[in-house]
Amino acid sequence: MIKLLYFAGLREALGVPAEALALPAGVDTVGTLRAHLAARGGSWQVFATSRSLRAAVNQAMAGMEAPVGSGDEVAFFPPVTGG
Amino acid sequence: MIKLLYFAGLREALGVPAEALALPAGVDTVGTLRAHLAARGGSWQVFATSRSLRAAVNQAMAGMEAPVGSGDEVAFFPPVTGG
Amino acid sequence: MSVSVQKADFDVGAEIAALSAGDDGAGAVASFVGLVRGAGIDAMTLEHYQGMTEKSLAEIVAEACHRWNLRRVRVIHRVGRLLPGERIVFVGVSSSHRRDAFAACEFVMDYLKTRAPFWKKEEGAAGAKWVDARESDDAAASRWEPGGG
Amino acid sequence: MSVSVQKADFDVGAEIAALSAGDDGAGAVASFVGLVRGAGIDAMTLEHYQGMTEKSLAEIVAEACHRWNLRRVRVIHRVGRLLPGERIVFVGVSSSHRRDAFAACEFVMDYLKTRAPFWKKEEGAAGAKWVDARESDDAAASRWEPGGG
Repeated sequence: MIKLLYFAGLREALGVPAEALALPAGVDTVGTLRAHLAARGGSWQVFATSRSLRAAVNQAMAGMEAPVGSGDEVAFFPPVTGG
Repeated sequence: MIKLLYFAGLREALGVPAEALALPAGVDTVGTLRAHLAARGGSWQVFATSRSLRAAVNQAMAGMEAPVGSGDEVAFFPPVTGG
Repeated sequence: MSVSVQKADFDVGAEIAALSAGDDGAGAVASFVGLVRGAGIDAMTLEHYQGMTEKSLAEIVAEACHRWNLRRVRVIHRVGRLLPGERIVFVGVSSSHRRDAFAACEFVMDYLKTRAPFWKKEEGAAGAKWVDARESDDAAASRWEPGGG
Repeated sequence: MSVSVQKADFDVGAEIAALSAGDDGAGAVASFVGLVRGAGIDAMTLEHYQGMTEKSLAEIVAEACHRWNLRRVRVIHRVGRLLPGERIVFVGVSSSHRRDAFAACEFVMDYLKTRAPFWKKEEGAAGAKWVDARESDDAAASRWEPGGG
């Protein structure tokens, strides 16, 4: 299981702030996780189409190749705009 | 007549904060005024020897060639160290 | 080296005083306050990623302490709903000399703007809208990278 | 665009608040506080050239307003005898965006250090001594000249 978090405009578009997910076979990186989520269709296709979406694994910014494994906390969000 | 002002270490070295001076013939720039003051001898020789001494004419920084005339306020001082 | 993420406002004068209190080696305190601008908006709501936000701010501060000779650093970032004119963020840095304090303060703001997980949503006459990230913020942050700027 | 030369201390929080009060276009306030450092000194006395000091500070502020897009600028410089830890100088700048505020604030400090007629005398165990001008201050100021830095 991993913990998934969505923030800001992405959270609103998906209509869900968080979920627990059993990692399917073959999903072991941020990139493969994105493809898995995009395959849900509808508003989830943003995971395939957005070029600006950012990811963090265990609260550290992570690229597409970053490994994802059981127990991890994975977050997706738009570019940050604080300050 | 001009008004002469001295500040900080220069004021202490000369022992005088200010004076009124009737401009002698030939004294018409900061440079010639410095030479005139240096000619007083003693601690006034600093006007000939110091390379760091700064001058202001009518409260604006002024170089050696800046004109000095009757009614002007001329100040000499070390490099500034505020802030 | 203290970081806070909070709903409450903060006391700028007290924060700046605390950066040099009891430290007579602190000759310079540079600080920054970011405010909600009123241009066409009625309010702004700041969302954040609790946990990661504090962690990323602490990392930014640690990086600043690594790059410059600093004495104390303080970062406060508010979350929740704020009105025009309200304070959003405070960054304060004390050091022996001003150059380090200025550079570190601006560095922390530039990195915060591009690396700390906060998101702004503006409410205006036309409804609510998430603020887009600005390319100028990426450019500002990249000035501090090797070969940047 | 207000400049003060005074013996009295000042209220940093109030000065910073005043830089954006009633101005909802001010999104950024950068500020600097300079303090008396205690390294081997018991006290510091600041002498100034009354009249020229205010004039030169006003010119520096005007130059900053010419170079950057600023909303308000405040400069306060104390004179007289100050103890370690006491505030000497405040520079605060408000603008729409942080880049202008940071740059202008540092510029005003760099120019103030090399162009405003103040002189510091330190009192220590070995007596009183006028502070020498620092080459690093000239270098800092020259960064802002064409071809400088």
